[in-house]
Amino acid sequence: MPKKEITYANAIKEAISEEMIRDEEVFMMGEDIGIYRGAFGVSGDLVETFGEDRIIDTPISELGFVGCAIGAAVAGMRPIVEIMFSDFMTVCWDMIVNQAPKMRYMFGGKVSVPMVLRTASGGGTGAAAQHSQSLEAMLCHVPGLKVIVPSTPRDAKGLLKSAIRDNNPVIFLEQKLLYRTKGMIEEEEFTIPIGEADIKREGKDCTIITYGRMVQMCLAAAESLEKEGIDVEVIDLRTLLPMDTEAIIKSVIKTRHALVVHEAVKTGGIAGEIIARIADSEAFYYLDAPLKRLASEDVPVPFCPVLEKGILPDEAKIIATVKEMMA
Amino acid sequence: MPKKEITYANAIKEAISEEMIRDEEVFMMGEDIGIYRGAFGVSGDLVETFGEDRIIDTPISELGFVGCAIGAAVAGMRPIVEIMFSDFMTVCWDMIVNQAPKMRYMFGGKVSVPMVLRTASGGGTGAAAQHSQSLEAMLCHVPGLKVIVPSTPRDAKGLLKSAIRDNNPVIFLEQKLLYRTKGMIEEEEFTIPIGEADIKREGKDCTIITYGRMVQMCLAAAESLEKEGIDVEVIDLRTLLPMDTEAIIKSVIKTRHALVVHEAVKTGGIAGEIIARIADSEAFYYLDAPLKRLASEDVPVPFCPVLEKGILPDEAKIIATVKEMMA
Amino acid sequence: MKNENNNKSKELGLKLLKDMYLSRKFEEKVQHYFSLGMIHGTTHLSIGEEGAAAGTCEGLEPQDLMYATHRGHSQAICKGIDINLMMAEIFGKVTGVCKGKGGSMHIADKDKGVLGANGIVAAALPLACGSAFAAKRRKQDVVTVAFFGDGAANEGAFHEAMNLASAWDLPVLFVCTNNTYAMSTHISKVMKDTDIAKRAIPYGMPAETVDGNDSFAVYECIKSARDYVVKNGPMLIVENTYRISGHSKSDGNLYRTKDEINAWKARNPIDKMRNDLLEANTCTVDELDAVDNETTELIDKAVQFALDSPYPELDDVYNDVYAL
Amino acid sequence: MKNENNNKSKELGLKLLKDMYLSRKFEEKVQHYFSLGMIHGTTHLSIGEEGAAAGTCEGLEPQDLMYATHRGHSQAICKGIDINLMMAEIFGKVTGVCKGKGGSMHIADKDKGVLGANGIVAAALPLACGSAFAAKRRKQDVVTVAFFGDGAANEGAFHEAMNLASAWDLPVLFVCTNNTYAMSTHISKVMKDTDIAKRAIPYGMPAETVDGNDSFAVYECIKSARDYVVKNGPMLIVENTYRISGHSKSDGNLYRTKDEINAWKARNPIDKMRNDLLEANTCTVDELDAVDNETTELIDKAVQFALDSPYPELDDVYNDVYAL
Ligand SMILES: Cc1ncc(C[n+]2csc(CCOP(=O)(O)OP(=O)(O)O)c2C)c(N)n1
Ligand SMILES: Cc1ncc(C[n+]2csc(CCOP(=O)(O)OP(=O)(O)O)c2C)c(N)n1
Ligand SMILES: [Mg+2]
Ligand SMILES: [Mg+2]
Repeated sequence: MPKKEITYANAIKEAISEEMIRDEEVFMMGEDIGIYRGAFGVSGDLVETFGEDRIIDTPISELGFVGCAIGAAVAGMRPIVEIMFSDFMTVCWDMIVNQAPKMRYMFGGKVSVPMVLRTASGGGTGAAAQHSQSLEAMLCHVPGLKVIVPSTPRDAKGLLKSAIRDNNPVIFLEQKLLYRTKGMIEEEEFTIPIGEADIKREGKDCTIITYGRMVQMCLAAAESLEKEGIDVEVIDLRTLLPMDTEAIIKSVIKTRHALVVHEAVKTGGIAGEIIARIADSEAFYYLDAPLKRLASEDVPVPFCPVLEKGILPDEAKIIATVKEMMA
Repeated sequence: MPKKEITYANAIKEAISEEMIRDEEVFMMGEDIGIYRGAFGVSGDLVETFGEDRIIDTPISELGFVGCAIGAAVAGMRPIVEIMFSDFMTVCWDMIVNQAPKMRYMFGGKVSVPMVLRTASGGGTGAAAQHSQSLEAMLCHVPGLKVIVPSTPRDAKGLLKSAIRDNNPVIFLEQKLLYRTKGMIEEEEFTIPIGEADIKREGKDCTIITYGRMVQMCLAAAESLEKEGIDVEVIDLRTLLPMDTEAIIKSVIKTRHALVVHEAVKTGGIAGEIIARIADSEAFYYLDAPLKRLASEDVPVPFCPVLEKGILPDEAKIIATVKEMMA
Repeated sequence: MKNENNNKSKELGLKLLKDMYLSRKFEEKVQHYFSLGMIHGTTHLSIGEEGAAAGTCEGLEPQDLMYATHRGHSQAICKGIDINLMMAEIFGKVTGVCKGKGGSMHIADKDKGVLGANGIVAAALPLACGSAFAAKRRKQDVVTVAFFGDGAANEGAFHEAMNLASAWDLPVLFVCTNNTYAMSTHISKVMKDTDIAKRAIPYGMPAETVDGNDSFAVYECIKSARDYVVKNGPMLIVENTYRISGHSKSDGNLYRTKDEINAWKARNPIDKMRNDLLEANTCTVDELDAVDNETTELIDKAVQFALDSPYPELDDVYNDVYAL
Repeated sequence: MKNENNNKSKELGLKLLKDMYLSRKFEEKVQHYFSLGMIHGTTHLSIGEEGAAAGTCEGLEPQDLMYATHRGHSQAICKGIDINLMMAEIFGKVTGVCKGKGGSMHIADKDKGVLGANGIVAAALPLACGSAFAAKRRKQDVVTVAFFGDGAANEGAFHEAMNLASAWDLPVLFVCTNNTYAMSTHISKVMKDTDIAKRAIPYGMPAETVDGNDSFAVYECIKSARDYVVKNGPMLIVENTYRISGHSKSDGNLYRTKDEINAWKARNPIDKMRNDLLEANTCTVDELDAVDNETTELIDKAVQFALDSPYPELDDVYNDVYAL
């Protein structure tokens, strides 16, 4: 298969572009996604290719335009809606929690809401407490949603294409700090199914379960740990809801050690969910050490780079935690 | 100590009333809390006692009046704000997630936000998907908030008084189905500290960790299980954030078995957090069985009473789960 | 010509009367079975407001779409939803129009253009922009109605939807059922200026106010508004009426006087229509009573259908969360 | 009399000029150190909009309160925040006015009546109702200003705050810095009627529009608006101006022409004030240049203070989450 190198941002753009060509009902709405090219430049020249009728700049009215996207989805269109920073989902939270994911159920299965909500998530950018959050755990508590957090250009493209074709509301949490990272993807069209974890590194001593921006960090830590004789398996969940529990359990049974790593603050984070699934599974009987999690400190994200760096998980913390577990 | 019987709703009203007498800066805002007496009748005759200046009916503008309450708190007042159903927190989620809990931190500790947000939480009332949720897990993922879920009239009164005196934003999740339940409280003034769990029943074989409406159900299950020779300890967390981890760990070390029960849907629920705390503690080494959780099924709350009852935890399910764990 | 007009208005009048009777009787049954404990949860009745619902829905075309409010029984019925299925829904039966999963607050039937009642005040307004967006894009002759209450006009969702619809010229007809109360809260307590029609001004949107108890007048108003909307973009209609029933199951009516309720009872839209049709010699008493009797029978049948229907099986609880 | 007036307007003119120079030079330094990678995150500069900030803040009384926008540097400076502490904040230093935890988007100092810039567009408007509520309750002679942009006027929070403030007659002065763009989005694209002052009509609220580049005019307008607000309740002021700088760090300016920017540069509020003061013979060039030089020094000192200050210790990360 011929391959090409592409950035995470461009992989997302390619997915949108391909799906817009494939299906006339696909369109995109959001703030400054047209000539401004999106706050993170993701949409690039899409407006030139598809016109202002399909790449639509909205007023600053997240409640209004996300609601509009839901309504259009119910009417059979396939909106992709962009929320500039994932923190701003809070201003249209009702649409995300009470409307999109519940309509089908409340209406006895007579409607579907094929919408994708793309948004830029995470910190590390010095943007402080209201522009740096990782809110995926809240979303995973809402039956009716699907939640995706891709960690590579390939996953981003393949999963976004699946998300656009999915007949349910899908929240697609793009990782701000990954937009400019590069990776290889096939030239041919491909999709990646929603709900399948990906073992990004096989290992036999310890399982690290992670997703999004933390994946690279965990892989780097695994390299270091290998030098110290610890063989780490890294599972990239890719989709958080539905979660690929089977892949997690299988790995933990093999390695007898599990560490969950995420960027979101620890308390109430999705690591709890993952650990609960392990602790109530066959894997429980195989465990050789407590189930661990490594996440951001329980504070609002501070502005000062020194402080912000300090609250985030990093390679050193991952290495130290794994060593502690294996001791 | 002389005692008196009181309902959960009236215990809440008493707490508000006492604190309003005690401190001129305390006032209450919300929809139809005046002459209508609140959608669940909690405010009763408060408006007659304190007048429309301190028991304030608002427009249907949760974003507006919760924001107003936060602003008033920053200015030194002590607002109690009522959101009629906890599901409606979603329409002012930005205020709850990005404003109230972060202002102090972002502003370097120069302001405080002494606000209580009271709201009616939970299902079992046939009110369907948008009026029945238990959203506490989302709130517990927000550093800067405190989250309380009282299960008895006494806890409700004592904790609400502490919440009103607290200098931080406190979310007080009242349990719809408990409003009319009765319990004994002392005649004298008392408060209950935020952050302390309460062992509602001592036992040595299995720990059930729970809170809110599920507490009575767990206690009833414990009675039944006693007859079968299983001695269950029931921990009522009362405060979810901050969480009394110590009480949980101590109990689990003693009983070697832990089950978490809550009404919120399972995936992404706070049970995951509780289990993660156990699984990464000394208690891990004492466990004789997998860590279990019992929660609502992962679906929007259905209207039909048969279906709604079916998705909720109940005594029979608790008993069956504990027996399975002890087998 | 005169005669033809008279025939038309006779036909229309009887249709409006039938809609209103169906709504009224439907809700009286709901109230009854609720008080017997045979209907669960809560219900918001629109008794007294049927003129607004009937006139609005009759002013639309069959292909038009509609988002209803929490007080949406009459809106759904007048839009043509099957009353048997709707009654079964409110009883929580598996034959219900939402399979018993939605209940009174979430009545919906896409095939009838009823895109759902909503438990969240004002949330329907942005949603309505979506179907209007789709219709405009597809160049369809379809208008979407967003019903909302006077209280809902204070929510941010109202503003965002009004602005979006006007900025994009979306074919949305915003219809405010102004009953002057949001639960116990009188409009004058929560709006400095209670003229809701003025709320269209900032958006450069036309608005009209109409007597919601005069279903003829509502019909005329909506009919021409629909014409405008499909060609030009959104419009706001304020239909003044009154909720004779309490807000929901638990309403002590402490916030209003018996006199006020009685005065509005006397002006209720069903009696008004009957009087108007008689006074104009458009219909005879017998013709009107025939509608009365016919609708009683239809509602009785709907109740029987609901009573005879089974509850869903517990297994069904997992269905309809996700689409394939 | 004439002379006294002239003295007054001289004093005022020089004060406004100083405010504007401080703001301009402060931001030029921020831009500079940002480009050197010594300031992190993002910053929203208000270069070109200083007239609105200066005129507004000077029109207030010292005890008045203010919520700023994400583009709030000049608003905070003109309200009297310590520029050393503010500069240190933007550098993320522990001496910063928020101990380095807030940064450019969250500048606040309660003691100076600056209740915070906000990263969430329009969120400040409801918050402003709160301090106004407290002031009214306490019968204090205090007005709260809520700054917001033209783009923010499309958020639900705007509507809810406007309605609440008017229904309750709260002493809030809503001040719209209308620079006709929200990032790249021109006001005409997102509002059917771009006359933002009209957005006050539904709330029975008075509104006024003023040339935001004429800080004298803004001052006069705000001064009398403040009088009105403290006695009667809220008012909306729309200050028309222009953002010469890009939206934030990453703005290619693809959405506007060089000509447009240059035309507004020529009309920038600092040069306008200088010209006005000279033309009216209120001040001499030397007097104006003295302000220029003085403010350069002050800002240089602020930068030095920031550069000399240490970063916070990591331990500090846990402080200030909760109050005791
Ligand atoms: C966001 C939200 N806030 C509050 C409620 C509770 N509630 C339901 S109906 C209602 C009153 C609505 O008033 P109005 O819009 O005038 O409609 P009406 O009930 O008069 O038909 C309220 C406050 C809700 N369902 N959703
Ligand atoms: C709720 C929310 N949506 C979007 C943004 C991203 N954003 C920051 S500033 C801005 C433009 C604001 O425009 P305007 O209100 O006119 O203020 P200006 O930037 O022109 O000063 C946007 C979209 C945000 N911070 N908050
Ligand atoms: Mg009403
Ligand atoms: Mg602007």
